Amino acid sequence: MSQSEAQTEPEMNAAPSPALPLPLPPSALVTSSEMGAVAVPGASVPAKLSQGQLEHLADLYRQMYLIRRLEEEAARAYAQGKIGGFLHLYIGQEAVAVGSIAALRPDDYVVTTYRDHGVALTKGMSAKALMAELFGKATGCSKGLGGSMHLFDKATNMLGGYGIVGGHIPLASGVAFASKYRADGRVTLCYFGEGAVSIGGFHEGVSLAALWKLPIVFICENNEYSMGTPLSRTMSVEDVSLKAIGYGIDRDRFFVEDVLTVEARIGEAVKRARELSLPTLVEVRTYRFRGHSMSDPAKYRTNEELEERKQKDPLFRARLQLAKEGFGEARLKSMDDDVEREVQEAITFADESPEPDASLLESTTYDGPFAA
Amino acid sequence: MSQSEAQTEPEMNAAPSPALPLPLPPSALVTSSEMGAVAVPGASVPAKLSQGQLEHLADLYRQMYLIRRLEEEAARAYAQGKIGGFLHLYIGQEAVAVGSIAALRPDDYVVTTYRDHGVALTKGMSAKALMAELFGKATGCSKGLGGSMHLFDKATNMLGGYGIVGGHIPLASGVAFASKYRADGRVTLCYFGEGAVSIGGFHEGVSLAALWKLPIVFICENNEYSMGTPLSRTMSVEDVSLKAIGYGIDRDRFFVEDVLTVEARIGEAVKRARELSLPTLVEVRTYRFRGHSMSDPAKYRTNEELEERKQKDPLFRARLQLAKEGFGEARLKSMDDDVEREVQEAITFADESPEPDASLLESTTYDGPFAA
Amino acid sequence: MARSIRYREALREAMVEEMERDDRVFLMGEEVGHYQGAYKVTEGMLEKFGARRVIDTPIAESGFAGVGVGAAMVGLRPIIEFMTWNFSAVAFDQILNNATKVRQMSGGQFSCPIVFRGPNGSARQVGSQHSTSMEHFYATIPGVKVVAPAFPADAKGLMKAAIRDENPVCFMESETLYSVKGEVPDGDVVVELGKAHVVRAGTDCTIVAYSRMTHVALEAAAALEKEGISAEVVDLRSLRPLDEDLIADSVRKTHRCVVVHEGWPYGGVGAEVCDRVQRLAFDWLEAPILRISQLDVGMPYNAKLEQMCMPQPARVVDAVKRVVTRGRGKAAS
Amino acid sequence: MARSIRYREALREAMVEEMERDDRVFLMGEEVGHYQGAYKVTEGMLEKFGARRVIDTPIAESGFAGVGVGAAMVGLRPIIEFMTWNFSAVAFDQILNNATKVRQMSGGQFSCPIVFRGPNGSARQVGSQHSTSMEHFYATIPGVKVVAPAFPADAKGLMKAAIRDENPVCFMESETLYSVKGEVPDGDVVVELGKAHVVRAGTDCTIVAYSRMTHVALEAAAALEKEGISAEVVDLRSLRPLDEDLIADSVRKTHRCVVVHEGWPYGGVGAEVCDRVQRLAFDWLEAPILRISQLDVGMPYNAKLEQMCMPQPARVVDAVKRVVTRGRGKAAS
Ligand SMILES: Cc1ncc(C[n+]2csc(CCOP(=O)(O)OP(=O)(O)O)c2C)c(N)n1
Ligand SMILES: Cc1ncc(C[n+]2csc(CCOP(=O)(O)OP(=O)(O)O)c2C)c(N)n1
Ligand SMILES: [Mg+2]
Ligand SMILES: [Mg+2]
Repeated sequence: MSQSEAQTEPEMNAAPSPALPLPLPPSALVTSSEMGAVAVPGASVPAKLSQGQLEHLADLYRQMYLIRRLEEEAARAYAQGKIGGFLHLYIGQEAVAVGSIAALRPDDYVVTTYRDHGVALTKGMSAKALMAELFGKATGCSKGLGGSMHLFDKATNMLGGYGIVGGHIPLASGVAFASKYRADGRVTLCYFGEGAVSIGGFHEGVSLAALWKLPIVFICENNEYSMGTPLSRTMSVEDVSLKAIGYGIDRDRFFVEDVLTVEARIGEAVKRARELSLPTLVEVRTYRFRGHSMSDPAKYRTNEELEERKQKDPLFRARLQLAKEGFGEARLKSMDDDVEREVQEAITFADESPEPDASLLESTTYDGPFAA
Repeated sequence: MSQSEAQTEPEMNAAPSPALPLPLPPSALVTSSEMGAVAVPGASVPAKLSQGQLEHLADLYRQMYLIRRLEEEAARAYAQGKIGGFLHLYIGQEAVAVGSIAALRPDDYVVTTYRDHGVALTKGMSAKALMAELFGKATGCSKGLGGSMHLFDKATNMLGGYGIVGGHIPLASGVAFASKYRADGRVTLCYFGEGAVSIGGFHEGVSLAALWKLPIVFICENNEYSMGTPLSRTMSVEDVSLKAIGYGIDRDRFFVEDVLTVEARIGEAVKRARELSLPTLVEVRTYRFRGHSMSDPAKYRTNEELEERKQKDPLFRARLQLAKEGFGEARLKSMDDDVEREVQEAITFADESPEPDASLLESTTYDGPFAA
Repeated sequence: MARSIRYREALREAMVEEMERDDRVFLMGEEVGHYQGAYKVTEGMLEKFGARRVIDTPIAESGFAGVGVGAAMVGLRPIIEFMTWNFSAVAFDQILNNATKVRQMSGGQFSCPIVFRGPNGSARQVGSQHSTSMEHFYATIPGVKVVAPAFPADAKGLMKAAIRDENPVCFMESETLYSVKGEVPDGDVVVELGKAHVVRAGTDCTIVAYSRMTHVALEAAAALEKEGISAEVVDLRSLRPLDEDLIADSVRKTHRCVVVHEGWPYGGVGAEVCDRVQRLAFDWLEAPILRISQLDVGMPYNAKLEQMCMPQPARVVDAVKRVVTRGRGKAAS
Repeated sequence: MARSIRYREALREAMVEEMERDDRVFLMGEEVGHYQGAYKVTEGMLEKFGARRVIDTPIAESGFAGVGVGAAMVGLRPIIEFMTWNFSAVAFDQILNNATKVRQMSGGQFSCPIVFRGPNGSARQVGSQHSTSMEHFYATIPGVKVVAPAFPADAKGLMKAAIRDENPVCFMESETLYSVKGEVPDGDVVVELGKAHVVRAGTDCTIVAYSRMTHVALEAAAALEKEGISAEVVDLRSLRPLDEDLIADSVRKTHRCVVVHEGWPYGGVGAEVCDRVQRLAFDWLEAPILRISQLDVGMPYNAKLEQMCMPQPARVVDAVKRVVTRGRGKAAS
């Protein structure tokens, strides 16, 4: 929807959540077994973390929190008209990007959809380059030409950011194909929503990866909605991972509550890709707290549903666990402050950066002399 | 491949098989349990048929034999340059069309690929209209505009005849959608090769039929080759029917030896479609005795393999059974003669028919005034 | 009587009225029902007609376009919404090879009365993959009709004609036009497919445009008037069939022609108009035909560059001035 | 030194030589390996390079086109064969939205050096769904280059250039040209993308053509010569970029122009050539530019009707005569 229409929507003008999320009452932390249908064994966390694990969790928490805060500020900037076009927030799903990319090496590849801020940031794009891209500035990762939906970062092997649902899935298989061709030992993660599972691109991309045994993990971020369409009207079967049977590949399926679980479960699939050059289809059940994009008031779901899911926010859960297991409130606070600074610097940077020059257009259309 | 290239190929110039197939030694009639991996229970025939069943089998035999003979003559006409372009023969697969359509009502619909002679004839297209279409004549079912790959017959609910692999599968779902929309109680059969299973059209067509519970039967004619590509290089899983699990629909899978089995098995799926408005994915394992099209010498398979499969020809099997169970050699002979006459008449008719007039082009491009 | 309503309401009225008069007509697409349409074009239609006739689909453009074709072949009259025409790229084969060809392949036995519709071209800052002007691809294909109305009245009248037509019709709307208001006549008024109209009379130069660009052309014409240049604006409405007679008549009068369209400069509707004009009005032309189109690059996200890439009234004004002031003769070229 | 080889052999030589010099180059498509290519273009290549570099695919054009794009983005140089370009319709989105746009969307970080190739246009009596001239769609899109050689030497030289180019290239061959023989220079001779050439010099009219239609144009020119009309034949070779300078120079010399192409008359490459000619050679044109194309209908199967639909030398001859004999002035039009 156009910016002008979007600006009439309430959500966009809402204040960002307070910098420091209030710890929830412990009762809010349900275990996976209480999640009903989608729960699978292994989705819960070890009761007590070692010091090393705690430090690691803190690191992951920080990454998730950075996504959250950066996007909240992006939403504000959108309301101010500094960002245009579509803006699809990842808020609520952060644990998927952060947990899965934690299982990667830096030289591994990621490919995702238009809902790409979380993956880009986690893979290593700077908050500045991201925010500047949203602002359409020359200092953005794609020099302001791509925008929110098309984040790319060659240095960190972030290969985009695609807007045609399902269109990036064969492309991701191609990246994995190149790894196999060169025997470079790299793994590709390919993210997509459950809405993409009905389209031909999903089928062809996964089919080829299965046939050619490509080192790739297909991560279906099943957030229960495809725009305003709930699962039940998208698919005849709720369990996306069952599709793997038809391709003869491994599958996994779990509810995202704990970022460490994501890391562990995706880690298994990454290992299978790296060591055996075999693809896996993983369905992760997650939830987005915001509308589909800035113009979506999300009237298709109840407030109760949303509130219930917010109680299970993996970001809050991580923070609670850190607090509970003695990471220390002071260190947490200083981490939060760090994030806050990083976000503010990104905004300032984006604000102050120059617009791209028109001369870019030709050289980004063709490599070499312009050709028409 | 072009006609000129095709004409250098040996197969096309081969003599047609003798009008009356020689009965095979009984040992050639293997039972389904001997077929190995693909055999499933129920694929064999009741030992002894009732008189009614025998008459019915004779009818199906006649239909199969008509396809066989008509195509043999088409191959000869192709060699003579009377037919051009592509010609994909159905020889070897006749029992699929004949058995499945036997399970239909006349008002039910069929939609198939370029390998469409068998389905068209069985659904009720006249041999004359078919042959004239192959000859490109004005009396052809599509007035000579469609050709071998695009047979249509509105009167008998034969909806084509499509050349883009997989492209007709969503279209067939649309036909079934219309039946559900109008509650007309009709069933649609959609045929495709196992090569089509890798393409997006298959996935989207079946997905939508599953989601919307459409009265359709998807019949995958798995003849083990997609042009020159054997199953193993097309799909990561040999069992096509497993895909049904991912769509949450019913499936079936069997080897085509006996046309009555085809009728019975497809009949179950037709019943499910008609009575419950539910789709089914059925994989039938079959075999084509000729090349992919007239220009394909089929060097990718051994003569031994081909000969072995010819021993299991469902057409021969039906004839043997008729002979064995006392249908009577004289009646068989007269049926064969009938077929022979029908084929010869079709050839003569096609030969003598006029070419279509150019004035057809406009009126078949647009309904109403020509528009450019 | 006429009322002033928005373009999106005009479209909706046409669909509602046609669905009321003909049970064979149904609407299918992503978010057309419960969500009330991504751009609210179909608001209220699910409630009115129920889930049998207003059908939300999964994301499977090729699938549901194909479903539409099959349903049309056996007598229904589908309206298939692409959330935007950009997404029709994955359904290209269904339109190119099934919808437009089934009539001829079947020797005229089957026809395919189907409307594919949705917003086309760029919106605002929606980036490279969401800004393609797809009409240039579809108008090339025989067997289909392509329309792209600029005003609510035409949107309604052409939609009715499209739904009643026995042929497939690609109906090109524009997100940036949905809120535009205009007078729409009451009652069952159908606008014939294939007819352009002069939306502003003039004498010095013909500006040919359609859809959103008609408004750009009108703005340019208003600006030119202030400078004493009288431009005639032809709004094509239909891109296939193309009303070459009306275009040629206008150019024979004005002796000059500028074509304005969204989308890239190579080929497409704009080049076709040029070809017809140079062929049909050759002896009347006093200057080369000029085209104002999107620049020959993918659409950048940055707002300024996007505006720079898009045809603007100023660029049209400039082109008209160039053709109006140009003298014939080798020296001048 | 030069040898006379077939068009298909020329293509194969180019691919083999490029694969020998650069391990990043691989070939992927349906039946390219074990089957030796549906049209034997890739014969022997599997044996030579092995299954790592010559890859048979399932029927999944969108899938393997996308695989090619992804592989190209990370540094490989795929050659993706469409068994025919007709089947690229199901991969249209991958070319339109990924291959040609990824460079710009990424601000120039990634490029997509990929060759899509295969036979294009009609063959003989292969019917409506197998006879589309797809170059008209692809040439419209910025970010890609499109070539359509007519002769073995150009087929080889342009294929080498295409494989070495950093941009996506759509390489349009023709089934009806595969067996055509021609002189091909020995050694590593590259033909620059974007350059047309005059294949027959003349003074009275320029005939612009490409691919198979270049041969039709040459036939027409030979026939015209017998009637005392001297036609210059320009073989475009590249459709995007279009060598407008060479075309305009020729028309400035001959003052008349006829464009011949396969595919439908609306828009596309032919209309684009018209537009450039009328714009760049306006003052030199003595007659409208005429186009000879496929008739505006899907391709019928019947052999005579098919021939009637296709551009034939006689139709070209007729068009040239019309422009050569036409007087300027209102009365004549
Ligand atoms: C082919 C195509 N069709 C439609 C759209 C419009 N669209 C964009 S996102 C979206 C919903 C996708 O839902 P899902 O895959 O579940 O991902 P999520 O947005 O929930 O992350 C739709 C319909 C598109 N971008 N591409
Ligand atoms: C989209 C598309 N790609 C490629 C082709 C070329 N082609 C025609 S038939 C065929 C093989 C199909 O094999 P299968 O589906 O097993 O059917 P069969 O021919 O065995 O009946 C191919 C590759 C096509 N027609 N359409
Ligand atoms: Mg979703
Ligand atoms: Mg097969």
